[in-house]
Parts: sequence; C-alpha cells; structure tokens
Amino acid sequence: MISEPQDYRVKLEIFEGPLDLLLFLIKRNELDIYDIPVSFITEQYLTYLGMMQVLNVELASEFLVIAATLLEIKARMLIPASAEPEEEIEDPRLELTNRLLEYQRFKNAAGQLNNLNMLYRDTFPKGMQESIEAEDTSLNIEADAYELLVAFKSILDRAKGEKIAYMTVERISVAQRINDIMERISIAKSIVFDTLLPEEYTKMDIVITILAVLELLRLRMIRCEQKEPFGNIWLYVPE
Amino acid sequence: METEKLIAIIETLIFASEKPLKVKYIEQVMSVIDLGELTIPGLLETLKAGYASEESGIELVEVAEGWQFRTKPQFAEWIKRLNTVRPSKLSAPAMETLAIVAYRQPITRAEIDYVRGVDSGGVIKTLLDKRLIKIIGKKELPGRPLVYGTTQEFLEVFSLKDISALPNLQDIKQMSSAEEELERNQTELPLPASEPTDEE
Amino acid sequence: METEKLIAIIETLIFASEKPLKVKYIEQVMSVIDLGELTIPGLLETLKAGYASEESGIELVEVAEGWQFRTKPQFAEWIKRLNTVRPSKLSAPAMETLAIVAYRQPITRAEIDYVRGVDSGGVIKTLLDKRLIKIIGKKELPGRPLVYGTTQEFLEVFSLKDISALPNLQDIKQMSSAEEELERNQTELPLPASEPTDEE
Repeated sequence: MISEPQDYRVKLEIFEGPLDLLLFLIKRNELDIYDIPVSFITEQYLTYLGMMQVLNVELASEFLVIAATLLEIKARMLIPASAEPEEEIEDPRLELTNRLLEYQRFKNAAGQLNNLNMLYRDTFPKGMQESIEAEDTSLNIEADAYELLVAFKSILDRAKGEKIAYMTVERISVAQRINDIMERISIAKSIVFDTLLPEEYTKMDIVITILAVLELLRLRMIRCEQKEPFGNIWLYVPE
Repeated sequence: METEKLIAIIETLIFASEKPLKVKYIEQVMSVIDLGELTIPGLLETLKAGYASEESGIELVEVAEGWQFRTKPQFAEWIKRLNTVRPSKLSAPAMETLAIVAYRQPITRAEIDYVRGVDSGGVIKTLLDKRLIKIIGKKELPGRPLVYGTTQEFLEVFSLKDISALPNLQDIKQMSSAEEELERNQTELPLPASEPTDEE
Repeated sequence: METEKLIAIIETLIFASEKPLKVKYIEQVMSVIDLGELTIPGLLETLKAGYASEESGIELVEVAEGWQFRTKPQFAEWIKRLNTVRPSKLSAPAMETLAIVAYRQPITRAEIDYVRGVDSGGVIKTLLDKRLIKIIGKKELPGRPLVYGTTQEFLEVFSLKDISALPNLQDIKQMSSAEEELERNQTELPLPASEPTDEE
C-alpha cells in the first residue's frame, strides 16, 4: 500500500474550505484583513492550490470558485478609480473581507462552544434509568411532525438494500400463492411447508406464504400438522 | 489523595454507569491510585452510609450485579405523580410504527411487521391505547385483516391541520447528501400485500 | 412538611427524570403540598448549594430549561476510564456548522454554505442525526428551503441553560461599518441579520 499521498492529504485537510485557507494565509503573512493585498494573496492562494493538485488532493469546487473571485477582484482593482468620478466606487475587496470576518467569527464561536462543559466529555448524566413507571395511556405526548418524517425515512433507508430488486421481479399476491399451493398439494397430497418457499426467498415471500396457508386453513382446504416441536410443518389435503 | 476525593470518584463512577457497577471495575479504574489502608468495599460502605443517614432522597444499594443509586422507596409515589404530569416522548419503536401507519395508511399489522422486520403487536397496542391510531376497517384479503390509520388525536399531538399537512420526503431531501437516492426510492416502500397502498 | 423532606422530594424527582426536569413539572407534582413561604426555585437553589459545597462528585445544574444531576467536570477523566460510557466528540467542521446554526438560527443550508464557503450537506446530516439541530420550518423563498435551528439536546450537550446562555459572539473591532455594507450587498443571497446574539 502506498500511504504517502494519504499522509499529505490528512495534513492539507486542516483547511475546511477556501475561506479557512485564506484566513490562514492572511494570518501567516501577518496581513491586515481590512486591507488585503490582493495580488499577493492571490498568488499565495494559487500556489497552494497548485501544490494540492501536485499532491493529487481532490479539491472541492469551492476552492476554484474563490480563486476565480480573487482573480476578478484583482482585475477590478486595476480599473482606475477616476473612471466615473461622480459615483462612489466600492472597494472590490469588501464582500470577500466581510465573508472572511464573518467566517472568522464563527470559527471563534466554534472554539467557545468547544470550551463549554460538554456532555459525555466533561460531564455525565445519570447512567441508569429508574424503573418506577406509572401506567400511562394519556395523550400527554411531546412530539413534532418532522420526527415522524425522520422515523419514516430511516425505515425507508433500512428497507432499501434487501428487497427492492426482488420486489419488482416477483410481486406475487396471496391469491396467486394460494393457487400455487393448491396445485402442488393436489398432486403431492402432502407437502412440507418450507418447500413452498422459492429457492431464494425474501421476508415478503414468507409473509405471503404464511398468509396463504392461514387462509387455506381457515377455509379448511388444507390440514396442517407438526409432528414434533420445531419439526417440519406438513400440509395435507383433508380426507 | 484524601478519602473524600476517593469517595467522590466512586460516587461519580456509579452515578454515570449504565448498569449496576461491579466492585472489580471500580478497582480497575482506581488501580492507579495508592489507597494505602483503604479498600474499595470499605469506601463504598462509607459512601452508602453517607446517603443513608443524610436527608437525601437517594440511596446507594448493592444489587446482585453491583452498586447503583436509586431513589428511596418512600418517594415512589412522587415519581409516579411526575410520570403522569410530564409529557412523555414516544419510544423509537412507537415513533417508527406510527410513521409507517401515518404515511402508508390504511395498513395491516402484517404489513407493519414486515416493514419493521419485527413483531409490532405491543407497539400497536400502545399506539391504540394512546389513541394515536385506530382500526379503520378490514382489508379485502384472505383473513380480512384489520387495517389501521391515524386519529384526530394524532393530528392534534403533531400539530397538523390535516393529514395532508404531513411533511413529505422531498422536505428532507436536502438533509442528506445522497439526494438522488431518496428520490428514486420514495415510492418503493416494500410491502407484503399484493395491493400496495399507493395513495398520494 | 419540613424543608428537608421537600428538598428530598425534589431531589428524587430530578434524579428519576431521564431528561432535565422543568420547574413547572416539579411545581405541578408538588402542588398538593402547602409550601408556605417556600418556593420551588428557592428549594432548588438550596439543593444545588448542598451538592456544590459538599464533597460530592455530583452537581445539580440548570440545563436546557430544566434541572439535572451531572458529574462535576473535574471527575471526567475517571469516568472515561470506565469503558461503559460513550465519549462524545464533534469534528471541527461539525462544531463550526453547529456554531453557525446556533447563532444564526433560523438558517437555511444555502446560508450555512455561504458562511463556511463549502458544501455543508454532509455535516448538516451528521448534526441532524446527532439531534443537535433540527428542521424548524421552511423559508418563504423560492424553492421553500428548509430552515434549521438547534434542539433541546444541543442545550443539554453544551450544558446551556437556554439559548440566551450561549457565549457572546466575539466582536471584531471596526466591524460595524463593514457589516452594514454586507447587509446592503445581500440581494441575491439573503442572510439573516448580522447581529445574532440579541435575539430571544
């Protein structure tokens, strides 16, 4: 295994994004964030991106967006301020500076959050639950609809993998399964339950088969017997 | 280390432990400390006596598997009162089952069991008791199984104007980075019934 | 009833409660008792002071708009040595995103992405899964994007009494004029107002 590029990657990922990288460059070069030397910082930024590319680090597209922004600002800085004297020309760097300041604030805020007493890191609640419970059938329930949606989504996610392929291939109805069983049992006279299932069966096949068998039992069209606990279940045509 | 500090450590260990805490685990954790003449069982007794004598509502008890804090039995009535006063949260299985009923009603128990992959009898009973779901009829299937749906109370608890106000899956699309997957799968809740309830 | 007994009842109620217990529920449970001059908040303070001064490893804290017993932070190392407890950790991007949501809620994903300068889909999902943030509605904007806010669990995890107990965002000097500009420039991507700390 070649692990070297991986190591670099880990180091470079300390930058959470282009703004983080820019802040780092400003800090490292002791620049004034309110008066960013755009040419200089653009050069530094692009050098960094180049380095990451050399190291085969996959760059988030946002890094390139900010690179383009920097180049654009650099270009606008070159337009002489006297072009339209009556209009107040806005500093092209302003929006970027504001974004950087804003981002800096939240980086600080994240640090402050991190200094709070965090549950399960600095402080722990009671681990065990009391078992004194009143039988409670009241409607005194705290809930919101999004919790419901999230619960439903997690069901869908869980349901994914297993079945969908099978589902579309063999969506056999209970009625169909009843017909199958009757056909086979009328020929064989007796049959073991398990053999009613297709070779590769899903939970749905089991459910449908059981439903079909139960229905046939209810209609007294078959008889069912189990000779020993956990033994095979035999289905018969009633005499 | 002073005895008080040692006792406080034991106290927090038992408090934070999810199960009654065995003496041997306490000994393992504290093996880095030189206890001198003291022993863990001895310290436990001191801690226990402190809680017992005090005006505290809590006691330290030794149960079969270890040590744990419990409320003193004479306060049980108050705790029962609390359980009726305070709104409770639905358990995860209850929420899950309720979600299936809400989004796929009318639905049979077999279908719910199938989707959840476990028996849902107990949970369905709880939801019926809490009047969040109700029996809305029988399905035209062999055995004429009961089908369930949500109630008026359900709408009230979840602050929904009507059932159409349920948030839909598109709403959480942006929650996940794998957005396309969701879109593809959202109609595909596999149900055992031959006639999947494809309302919407 | 003597004050000690009243305090013991409150102690057991909080102890028996899985989540931080709101004062109103304590008041409801104890409404059958004539407290005379005493008040529940007053009794809570007495109880809290008792645990704080004592040699106990446990303290009574006000978090997430309720009261809960927790271990004192100086004992954390010992508890972590017990491998039955799950330590919690958030990555730097998660912490950063959480800070943005906490101070700027309600906030959309596009706004979070803009502040961070990177796609935050995955991190938002993580925070939702950890129940530190939740969807609190939709914004009246084209596409009706979801807006996020922090949860009760967020307050619990960060030991905050309520959302106003968040540490102040540190102001950077000379920012005000720059911020006004920022607001003016935001026609395409509307961000919430830039003074987040004084809501609520």
